[in-house]
Amino acid sequence: MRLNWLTQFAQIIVVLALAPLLTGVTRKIRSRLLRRRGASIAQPYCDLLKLIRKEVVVAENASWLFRAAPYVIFATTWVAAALVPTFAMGLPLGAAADMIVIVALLGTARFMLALAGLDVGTSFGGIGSSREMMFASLAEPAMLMAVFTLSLFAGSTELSSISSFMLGPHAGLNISLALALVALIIVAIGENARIPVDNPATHLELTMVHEAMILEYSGRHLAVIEAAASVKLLLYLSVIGCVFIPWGTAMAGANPIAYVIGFASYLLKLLLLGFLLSVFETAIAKMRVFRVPDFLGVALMLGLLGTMLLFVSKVPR
Amino acid sequence: MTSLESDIAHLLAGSMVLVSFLLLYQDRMFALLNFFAIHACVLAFSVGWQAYLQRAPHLFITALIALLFKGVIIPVALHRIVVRLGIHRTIEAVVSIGPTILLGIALVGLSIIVMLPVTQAEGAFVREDLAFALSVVLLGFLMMITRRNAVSQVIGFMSLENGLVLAATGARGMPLVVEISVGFSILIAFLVVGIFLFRIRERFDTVDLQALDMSRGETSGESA
Amino acid sequence: MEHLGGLIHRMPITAVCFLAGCVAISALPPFNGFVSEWLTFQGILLSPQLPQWIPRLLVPAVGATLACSAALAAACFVKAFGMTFLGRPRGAAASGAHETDRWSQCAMLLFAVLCLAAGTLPGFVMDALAPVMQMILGARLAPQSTQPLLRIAPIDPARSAYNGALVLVMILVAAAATALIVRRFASHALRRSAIWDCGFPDASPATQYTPGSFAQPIRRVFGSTVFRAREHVAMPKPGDPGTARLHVDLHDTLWEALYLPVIRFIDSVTVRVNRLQFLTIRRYLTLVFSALVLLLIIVGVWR
Amino acid sequence: MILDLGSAALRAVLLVPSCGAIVLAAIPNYRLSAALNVALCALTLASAGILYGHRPDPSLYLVVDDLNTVFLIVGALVGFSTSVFSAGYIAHELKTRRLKSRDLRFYHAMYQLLMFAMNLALVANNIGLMWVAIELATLTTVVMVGIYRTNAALEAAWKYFILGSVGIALALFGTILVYLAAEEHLGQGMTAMAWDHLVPRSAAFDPALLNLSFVFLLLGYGTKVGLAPVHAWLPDAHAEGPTPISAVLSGLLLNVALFALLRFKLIMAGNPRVLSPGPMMVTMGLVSLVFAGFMIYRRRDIKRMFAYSSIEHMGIITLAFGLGGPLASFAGLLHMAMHSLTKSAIFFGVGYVSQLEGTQQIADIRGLTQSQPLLGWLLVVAVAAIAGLPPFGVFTSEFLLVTSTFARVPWLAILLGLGLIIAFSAIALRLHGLAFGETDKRHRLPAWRLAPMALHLAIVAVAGIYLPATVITWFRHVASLLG
Repeated sequence: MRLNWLTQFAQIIVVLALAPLLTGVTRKIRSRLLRRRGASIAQPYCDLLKLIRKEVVVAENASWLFRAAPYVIFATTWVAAALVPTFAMGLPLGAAADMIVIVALLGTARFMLALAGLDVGTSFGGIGSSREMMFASLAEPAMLMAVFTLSLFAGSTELSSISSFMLGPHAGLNISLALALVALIIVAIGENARIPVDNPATHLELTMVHEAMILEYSGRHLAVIEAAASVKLLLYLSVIGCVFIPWGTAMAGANPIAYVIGFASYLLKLLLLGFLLSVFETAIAKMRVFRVPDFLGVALMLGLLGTMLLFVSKVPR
Repeated sequence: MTSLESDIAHLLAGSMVLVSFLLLYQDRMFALLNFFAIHACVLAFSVGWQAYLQRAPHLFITALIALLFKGVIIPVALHRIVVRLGIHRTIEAVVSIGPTILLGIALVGLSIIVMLPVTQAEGAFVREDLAFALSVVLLGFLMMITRRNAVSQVIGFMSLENGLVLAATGARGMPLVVEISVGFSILIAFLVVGIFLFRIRERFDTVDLQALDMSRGETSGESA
Repeated sequence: MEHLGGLIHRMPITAVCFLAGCVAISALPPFNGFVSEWLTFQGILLSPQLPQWIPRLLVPAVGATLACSAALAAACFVKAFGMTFLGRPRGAAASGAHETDRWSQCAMLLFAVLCLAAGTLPGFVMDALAPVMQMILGARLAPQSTQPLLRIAPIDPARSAYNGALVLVMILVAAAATALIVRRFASHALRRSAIWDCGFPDASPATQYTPGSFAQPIRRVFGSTVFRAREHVAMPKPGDPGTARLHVDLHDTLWEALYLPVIRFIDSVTVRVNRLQFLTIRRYLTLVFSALVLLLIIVGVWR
Repeated sequence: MILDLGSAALRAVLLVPSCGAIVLAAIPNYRLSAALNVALCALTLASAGILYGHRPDPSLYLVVDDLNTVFLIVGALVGFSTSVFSAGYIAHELKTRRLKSRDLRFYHAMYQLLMFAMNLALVANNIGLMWVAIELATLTTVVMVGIYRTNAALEAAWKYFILGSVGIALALFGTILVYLAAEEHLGQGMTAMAWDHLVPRSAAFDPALLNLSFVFLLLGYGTKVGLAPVHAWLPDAHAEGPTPISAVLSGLLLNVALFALLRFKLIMAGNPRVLSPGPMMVTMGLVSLVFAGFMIYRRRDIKRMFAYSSIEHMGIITLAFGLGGPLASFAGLLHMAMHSLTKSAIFFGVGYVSQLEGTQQIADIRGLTQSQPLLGWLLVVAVAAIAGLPPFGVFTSEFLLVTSTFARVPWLAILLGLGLIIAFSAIALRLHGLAFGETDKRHRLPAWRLAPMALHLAIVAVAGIYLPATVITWFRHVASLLG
């Protein structure tokens, strides 16, 4: 029992610690693929430190919400990430909240971020927020549909039990799972402001969505928000990892070796997924804003289709 | 009563229907007035005959009213009105004479059909008499709606009312017949006076010189 | 909304309560709206066990619709709060606004607190509502308020559970921790300055996003089919100083499908019937006559 | 003793108005005559009230039974409050030179004559006598409708006169037929025309004659009731005549004609072999209801609009009685009473409105609740009541009717409901424009002049919420008589 709490706590720290690293890795791989040298893997950490040290510039008419939002965003994202079993199962907090809660927590973060974008009252913030909410209005249902598929398949909405079910004998190749996977990936790309939906590296004003919202932020606020963003990316990748590549994850109350193996396998999963993500990003070009709904709509349709198939085909436990 | 007596009553009633047809047939104003006078006289005779048959002296009053008021006064008054107001001497018909007559015959047939199931207990007399009365009523009504001319409409109404009196007197021992006939005479007086007062030249619904179709409270039908 | 904005500075308490309401109604944790949505989803996830086929096919669609509506609600209330309370005042009324009286504030606060309470301690609410279920359905959930650590698990803890209180605590702790760490290590320097104006100084509040422009993307994605929304932009010719105009027309599909036909029908009937008000007396008499003849025929035919 | 009181009251009901008419014809001063008019109506009302308690024995000519006491009391009440209303109304007409004092003399005399005629028609035990009375009532109303001598008024009166006399003629033929049917069983003379002899013996009468007679009576008296398609005189007569007359027409005359129909329906109902009158009445009622409902939509003249609403409600009542059965007849009876009260109240309000605004065009009348709050709101209440909204009596009766119809003839109930909805929405549509909206006009109206309206509405509201047990038993008994 105490072990479980220990792993839970370790995990909370781990997600926080690994998030910037993941961002760095993906950037590195991308630049490599683009025949660039690219910044070092540790660059995101340095950026965060730099930002933290910098002075904060706040617009005159910014309200308390503008200054509180980063912390709320970060906290909710972090909590959501902490609920995802990364290298070990059987997290005590996992019992407190299931996948639906994770989706909803990310929703809260998005809500606050959009508000923060509107707070100062520039047209950039407006553009960012309105487009973000438009994306969300398709991405969130798509995510939920994928969650439905998984939980109908596994007979539970909790990630750890889903993951352990995937390891178990009943799991097998299933078209619904494939659909859910594709849906999840599309949503992950959309939600993390990656190409082709958005470009995390751009400041080209009319194409940016996420960057437009946080345009007014600077200093420690910006640092917190950036951290939240990378935690979010980590979260999505680890969700995909723990559901679709469940192997190696340490069972609850296993011996320390298992934990080490679990951690190693987790790192491998992240690396793999990050690599695939970067390949995908480099392989594709950014879309026009109003083609994104089609892109996300596909995700929604796939998720719905998966759920339908499960509803019709087998009656889950 | 003997068959002869009933036959006479029958004859008179039937002749009223005949005269109603003649009224329908007219297309000249004054001829119409004269024929209406005849209609009234026939009614008067029939009522008088009934009075004699039923030993009901009060019916003689009705007969008298019919004779004097409807047989003489009204036609004369209408005659003068026509002259005074310069009403067209020809009667413009909505449905031309021929079809009107056919309609009239159909109506007579209808009234006979509806009277058929009446039980015979009354004796053949009343049933036929009623059928004739009903036909006279319907023919009068027909005249009211197929003639545009105000005077001819009034005459139609009066012949309709003659039919009523015929029926009322035919019903033996019916009380209040006199009062009713008096009441109707008042009605008709109203009508004639009204025609005169309102200077109704051609139609019921063109009171005074200008047509009042425009002022029926609403100006014609479109959206409120 | 076109004339509001920036109220958060002048009506702080109202703003807080309104924000709480917005978060709650957008079904976001840790407020009450999310609990009910979560329970609904649990119900939907149970529905494959339904014996009938039709609902089995319908239910996932319903779930998708519910998810969509929740997300759209979030968008809607970002707009509602953002346009009203955030940004800069768009009109004199907004810039001259002031906080309401204590009583109204108390009322708002009370409900905001209730929203949070119902969201964090849902078990008690569910148990309070259970008798109604008993009355309507003749069945009820297992008592929730007795669950360990205030969590709710309507079907089975292994299957799904939600613990509002814990989530709230975790968020608070995380936020506090972050704040502390940042305070501890970060520089405290803070400077107020003008908005980053992209090279066009003192842009007027009119350059802010308006509610209409905020809604535009969603309108383009969803509204174009549901409300047959069409946008017409009238641009003046180059060199013409006239104003450009954007005109949006929306159609209420339901109204046009259900009610307009009835209205049209009644209109046409009334126009036709209304002619009867303007007949001549002779025609009215004809009506009477034909009614009489008709009834006589009925009587004659009837045996 | 009781008998004496009753017969005295019966005489009073007839003598007070008739003598009053003569006296009023002689009085030149209109204030005095108006006051006297009110007093006479009050007296009539009082004696009508006595008649409820004490019934004189029926003579060959007059009879007082449960059925006609209902109509008598309602009529007397409406007549009384209308006289109060007209006292205030005509003064204004005199001021605006629409009427001269000579007209008023005539007007008051005619008013009492009308009261006399209607009371006579109600208490008459003799179908011939009743016929004469209704003819008299028609003639008096004809001359009163034409009293303004405007083209429109004259034309309305003329139309009323022509259609009315045709109706009278048809009714008379029907009456003669009934006499013929009765005569062979009851012997010649008065007895063959007396209700209390006719009704119990009707089983033996010749069905063919009865059928025929009912056709004529339905169309003849139906003209007076204002049933479509023989309604044509009604809207114009209501719209062009002085408003008190519109109130009396809607509140009384229509009821009296309906009463006549009911009497004959009783005879028909007594005879098993006749073509039952129900279907005919139901059909005409339904036609009137739907037709009037549609007509209301396009009305521009406010009085004409409410005239059509009268047609609609008469249709409802006829349908109820045609449907028969204790519940439906009860509903019809209640609806009759409620409609008279509400509709006359509405006409009071409309009369004031048209005087204050100087127009009857709906389009020109706006925001009454602002320009004259008390009157405006009273009118709103009245219209809500007539539209059949709870908690007013009209709703109660309509509800009863619809439920009983559903229980017996569901498809008919659907048609009925549709008709009710059509008419309701038509009225509601107009009401909003009349009552609400911005206006800068301000009018003063002494409160006492609104008293009659308030009185009627109060009764209707109370009846909607609570019907006294005595009234219920009374109406139920009448309904059972109507079968």
